[in-house]
Amino acid sequence: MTYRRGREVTQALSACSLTIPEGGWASLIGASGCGKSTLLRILADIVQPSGGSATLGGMTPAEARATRSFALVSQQSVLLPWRRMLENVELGLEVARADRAERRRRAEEAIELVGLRGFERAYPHELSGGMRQRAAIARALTLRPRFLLMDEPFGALDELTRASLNFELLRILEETSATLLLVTHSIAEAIILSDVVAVMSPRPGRIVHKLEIGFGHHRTDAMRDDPAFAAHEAELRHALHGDPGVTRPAIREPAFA
Amino acid sequence: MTYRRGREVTQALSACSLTIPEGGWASLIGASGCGKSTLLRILADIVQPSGGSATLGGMTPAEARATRSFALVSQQSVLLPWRRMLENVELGLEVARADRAERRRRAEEAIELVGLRGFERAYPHELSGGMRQRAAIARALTLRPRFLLMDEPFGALDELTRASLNFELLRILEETSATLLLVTHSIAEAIILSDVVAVMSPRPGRIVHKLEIGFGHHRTDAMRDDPAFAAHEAELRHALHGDPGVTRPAIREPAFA
Amino acid sequence: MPSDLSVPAPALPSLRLPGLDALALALRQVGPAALLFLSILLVWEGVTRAGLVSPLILPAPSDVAATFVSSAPRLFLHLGWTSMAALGGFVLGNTLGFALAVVFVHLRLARLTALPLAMMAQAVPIVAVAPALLLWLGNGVEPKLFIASFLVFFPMLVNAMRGLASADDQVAELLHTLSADWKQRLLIVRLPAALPFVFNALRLSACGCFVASVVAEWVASTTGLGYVIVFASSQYRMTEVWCAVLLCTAASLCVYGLVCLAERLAMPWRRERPGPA
Amino acid sequence: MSLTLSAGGAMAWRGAARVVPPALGLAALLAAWAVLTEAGIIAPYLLPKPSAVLAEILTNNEPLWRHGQLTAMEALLGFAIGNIVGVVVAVLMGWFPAFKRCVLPLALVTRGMPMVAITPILVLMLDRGLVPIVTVVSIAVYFPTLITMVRGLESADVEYHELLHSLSASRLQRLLIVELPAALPFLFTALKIGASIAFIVAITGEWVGASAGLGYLIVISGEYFKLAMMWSAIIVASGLTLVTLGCVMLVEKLLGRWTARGEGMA
Amino acid sequence: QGPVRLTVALGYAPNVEMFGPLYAVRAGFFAAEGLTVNAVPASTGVDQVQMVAAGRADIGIVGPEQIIAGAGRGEKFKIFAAQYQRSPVCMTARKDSGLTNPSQLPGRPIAVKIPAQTFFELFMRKNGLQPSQVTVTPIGRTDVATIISGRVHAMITTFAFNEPRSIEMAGVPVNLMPLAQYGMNAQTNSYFTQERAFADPAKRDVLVRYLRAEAKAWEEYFKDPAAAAKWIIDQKFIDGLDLDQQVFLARGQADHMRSALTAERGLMWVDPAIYRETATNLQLSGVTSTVIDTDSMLSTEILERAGMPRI
Ligand SMILES: Nc1ncnc2c1ncn2[C@@H]1O[C@H](COP(=O)(O)OP(=O)(O)OP(=O)(O)O)[C@@H](O)[C@H]1O
Ligand SMILES: Nc1ncnc2c1ncn2[C@@H]1O[C@H](COP(=O)(O)OP(=O)(O)OP(=O)(O)O)[C@@H](O)[C@H]1O
Ligand SMILES: Cc1ncc(C[n+]2csc(CCO)c2C)c(N)n1
Ligand SMILES: [Mg+2]
Ligand SMILES: [Mg+2]
Repeated sequence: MTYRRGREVTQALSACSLTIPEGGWASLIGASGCGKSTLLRILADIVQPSGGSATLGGMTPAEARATRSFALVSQQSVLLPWRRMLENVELGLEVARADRAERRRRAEEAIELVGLRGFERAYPHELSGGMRQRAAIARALTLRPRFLLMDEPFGALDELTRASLNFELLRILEETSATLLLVTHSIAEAIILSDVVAVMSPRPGRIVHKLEIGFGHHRTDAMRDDPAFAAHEAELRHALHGDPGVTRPAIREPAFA
Repeated sequence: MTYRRGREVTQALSACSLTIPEGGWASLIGASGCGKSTLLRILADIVQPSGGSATLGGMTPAEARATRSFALVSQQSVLLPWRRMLENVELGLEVARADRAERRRRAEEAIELVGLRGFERAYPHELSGGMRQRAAIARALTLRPRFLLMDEPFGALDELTRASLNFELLRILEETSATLLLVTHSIAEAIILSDVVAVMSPRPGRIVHKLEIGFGHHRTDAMRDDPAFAAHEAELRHALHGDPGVTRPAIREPAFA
Repeated sequence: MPSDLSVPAPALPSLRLPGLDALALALRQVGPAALLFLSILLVWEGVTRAGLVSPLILPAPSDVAATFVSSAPRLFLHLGWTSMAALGGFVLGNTLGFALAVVFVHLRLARLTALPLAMMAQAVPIVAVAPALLLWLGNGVEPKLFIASFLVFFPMLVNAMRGLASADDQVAELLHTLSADWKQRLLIVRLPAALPFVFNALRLSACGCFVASVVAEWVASTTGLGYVIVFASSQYRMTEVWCAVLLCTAASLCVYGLVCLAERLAMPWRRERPGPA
Repeated sequence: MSLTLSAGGAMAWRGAARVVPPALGLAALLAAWAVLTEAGIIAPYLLPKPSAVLAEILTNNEPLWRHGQLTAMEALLGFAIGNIVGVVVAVLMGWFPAFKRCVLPLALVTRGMPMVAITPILVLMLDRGLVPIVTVVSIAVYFPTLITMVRGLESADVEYHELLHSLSASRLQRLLIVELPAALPFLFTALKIGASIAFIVAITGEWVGASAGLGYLIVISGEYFKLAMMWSAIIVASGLTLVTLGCVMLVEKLLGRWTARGEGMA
Repeated sequence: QGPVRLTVALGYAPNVEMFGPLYAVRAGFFAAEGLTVNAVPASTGVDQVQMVAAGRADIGIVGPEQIIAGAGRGEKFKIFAAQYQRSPVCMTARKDSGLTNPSQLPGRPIAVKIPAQTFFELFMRKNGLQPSQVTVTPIGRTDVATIISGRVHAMITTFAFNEPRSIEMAGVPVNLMPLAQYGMNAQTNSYFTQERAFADPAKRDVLVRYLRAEAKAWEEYFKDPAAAAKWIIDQKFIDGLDLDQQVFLARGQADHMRSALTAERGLMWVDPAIYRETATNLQLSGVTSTVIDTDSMLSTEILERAGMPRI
């Protein structure tokens, strides 16, 4: 997968291979700029890979998009500035032509879930960073998609809100048996929310390690205390970067000469 | 501090009082939407408080801004889309009318520091989320300000990059004896980067707890293993929300009826 | 020195009379302009009274006012004709310009084929072909409507095309992943994003449509302010000419004001910038 | 959900088929003109045949050239002056609200006044020739630029303003760094509108108050019922407008490439 | 003291109608009188009366209707010469409409140029008709297509040597109804200045020199009007002139410039009776509120001192 601007070419991804079984939960971790978002954008049919193939439940990304099989929470929570928060959350269902009452009901449910009650009538610029991110999550949740693609959805949230949303997400995934692909910077979060964690190397991004998390689908906060959790954490940290005590990011290939 | 839109009024902050000694490092933690960014924006002279006073080194925010005493890294890394990354990083010095060569030298230094070498000529939309955030940090660092106001500067970074930048920041703070006010969602980061951590309650934001971190200014990664670290973490977690196992954020005041 | 921050709870907002506030605001808003216009009027009156300008060229404003008072009904009748063509052209031209912009933004082939033609049409000096138009469309309001629409059309086309394509990439991607069809994208993203541009065009044509209508009447007509201008000036009845000119100006300003009002209502989400440095 | 990606891969290159549709459109227009006039559906006293106009352009192009040059000079000068004034006044309006409150109504009034009524006064004040026509064109051009630029200069996201504000940027810096780049798309819309009216206004101006230029040529040919000459002048005027418009769009495209933001839209 | 600069607002575009001033410039007749004359073309652009009133022109050449209308608005002018002895303005009718006389007008569609509206209404009244008895189509200043297309039967006003010929060249034969024959005569292309200027004897001397030079040019003209037309074409004063049309105009115009009065007193002589008729008509049509006293506006002093040729 390459990006080009004029004669300059950035190779963002090279050989990547990852298969998530239907209903499975996978996380993607990797250094900043290694191509995680690009990978999600390929699955969401936003960019076309210059080589290779991506499928969601046997469909190409384009088909999956056409059948509204996935929902994407992108890295910068995109809200339409001219719509109030509630209208922004309703957007997905509105586009899918859901019934008005149903749409409102599901949006209010999702808003309640992410803790934004009381801000329905606020415009995006009147929300704090974390509130905007939660609104974007709520919008994806209203859709009850088969595949949930989330790009650092909890990045701007405080630990508590984050933990609470983690568990809400797990509950929803179980309820709807959706498949999850999550990009996160928190190794702990990756372990808590996944069956499998894939580790990407810096550019050109490659999946260099995959770790099965054997916790089953009924997770509790207690699993943090499981010795396996710490072992997973150590393994992933190691996979991310041989030496855990590194002080510099290792992304140094000049691409824009 | 209140925001108003038409007849609707949101009280974002109520009695807050925090004093950071010159050269001191303070962190602000609190639930999403509690008013941390608002507080930083008051100090940066972007919004006027409807009551109360803010001073930076004895100056009002307006004076501090006029004398270019502070640099702000805002929550959404604001880069001008029509400028290349290098030009964006140079922006602060350009506005301060620094000499062209000096400007370039300091920008390149800061870019090196945040690990963005090789992307100088990329436009913001060609950077990943974390890279954009690092560019914004680099822009603030070129200014070598007396006061550094940072609003979740490392939110979009992976653990390694984050840790590396944490220590770079500490080094710079020591070198320039700058005063730091950092908003963060990571309790650990707050402890690592602060002399004092202030905890804000949900809206209307109040500073409900202050914790002195007695680690001095020469910090190493080893301090994570200090038993005091764990104690601090627990205390802050407790201050943030009485019960650490809470599953819902507690932000429920209807403000937009 | 400590960097100190304290923000106590805000005081209650003080009581104010909204009516008085509005009055003060209005005064502040229109005060300078009113003063400017008043001084222009005074200078104008002085210059003409002193005989520095021939009354065949510029009449005194007081004489203009007198003529206005004495022939107001007739003038307003002509204003009615002009307004009909102007406002009709305003609606028609803007609708057409906007509709074409929508088509051009969606259909590449249409854009490549028809846009150059639209530009060529726009390039034709309309006053030069006005006589032919009058012959084709008759002497009623139609040719004036046509000319007003014609001059209003292009600014809307250009603005709307730019506006419809102005939505941010990220928003476009969001709608793409939601698998929105073109109609939804149009309604949900493109239209709101285009609003500032659309209102820009409307502001331009608010003034433009009256001028266009007058030009059309000026070529050949027996009704409308354009006719008054040609006919009265052929007999050097300059006070009447100026009545017509000022009436046309006032009507444009009214429409402009309405457009601004509509704009404010249509875009409540726009926010203020921080104060000047 | 599965994903397998490999490196590399080529990109498709869009064909140069951009030229064909507009050429076809133009050809269709010309053909319609030819058919309608040759078949006598449109009488020659309304619209001469394309062959007659072509013959006129080929054999008698000296006056077209001479008057065209004058009109082009007037229109382009007025275009330049009007745009410069429009941009400068828009900037000043952004800087000084009191100035805006004074000048905006004045601008609206000048635009709301029918030019055909004002041109004679300008001619009497400034004497016949280049100056009054350039003035009229400037007045007509500056208004769209002013209104559009006022909006364009306000169009930058608040975030950018907050950034520059916190950097304690001067007004000029804010203008150069944020407002002008953000206003560029607006400026080009204004330039296109200006380009589309500059020649029309110049011609209308010449019509009312000049003794040379394409507008004058059109009137005088009309007076003697020389339709081939009149339509040649009309076509030359349209061509000049199109060339100006094309230049504006070209510059826009080039700038768009450098700033990597232009959508390449008209 | 160099040559005196003088601006003349011509009565029309620089064609053979304006042969006098144009030839006098190029032949050096003005220079010989110590004048540098700037001849400003008319037809497009600001009206001559406004130019003279604004001081943009020293001498204006225009229809007396306009001068009198200007006088009715409070300006003071002096008329010191007149090119045409008889108005060349007429109503032009399609031959196939059968219109030869105003009495046939009721019920007909007529094209009227907006500034000529009052002329038209007066023309109707003078012939015992009401303006409402015809259907009026307003047309543009140069529009002959409306009558050629057959949408109207006649148009007003037209200039005897211009529009009728254009219409016939387009294949539509016409009849002319000269206004002079229907009670609306005028000494078209009257020469006038501001009264204030005329009061100055020095300025009057300049006018004498001016007219003397122009008279010389007109003498040339009357030797061979067709040659004059050809000279105008060759000099390329403006574009779009046609030799046949100019010859046609030159011949017809020669006739309109001559009368018993010019034979007796000299070329360009003013006839107070015709001006009185014009002023009365203007009052009747409502252009002026009173009958303007034209006798006091006229002066033959310049004509007398210039020694106009008797033709
Ligand atoms: N539109 C683009 N044009 C050119 N290069 C791009 C573009 N978008 C992304 N890139 C490059 O592709 C690489 C991967 O970007 P991507 O956004 O996928 O990273 P990421 O893993 O999501 O990083 P982060 O954790 O910082 O969000 C980066 O080096 C980036 O510079
Ligand atoms: N412009 C505004 N108008 C009205 N209300 C606002 C505005 N900006 C912020 N608020 C409100 O003020 C409160 C505090 O916002 P602020 O951005 O300071 O929160 P925060 O602590 O930074 O949250 P986060 O961690 O999510 O970034 C929020 O409830 C928000 O809705
Ligand atoms: C060829 C020719 N056409 C028109 C005029 C001007 N003109 C003279 S009389 C008249 C009617 C109303 O006064 C007009 C328009 C001219 N001088 N020569
Ligand atoms: Mg990313
Ligand atoms: Mg915040």
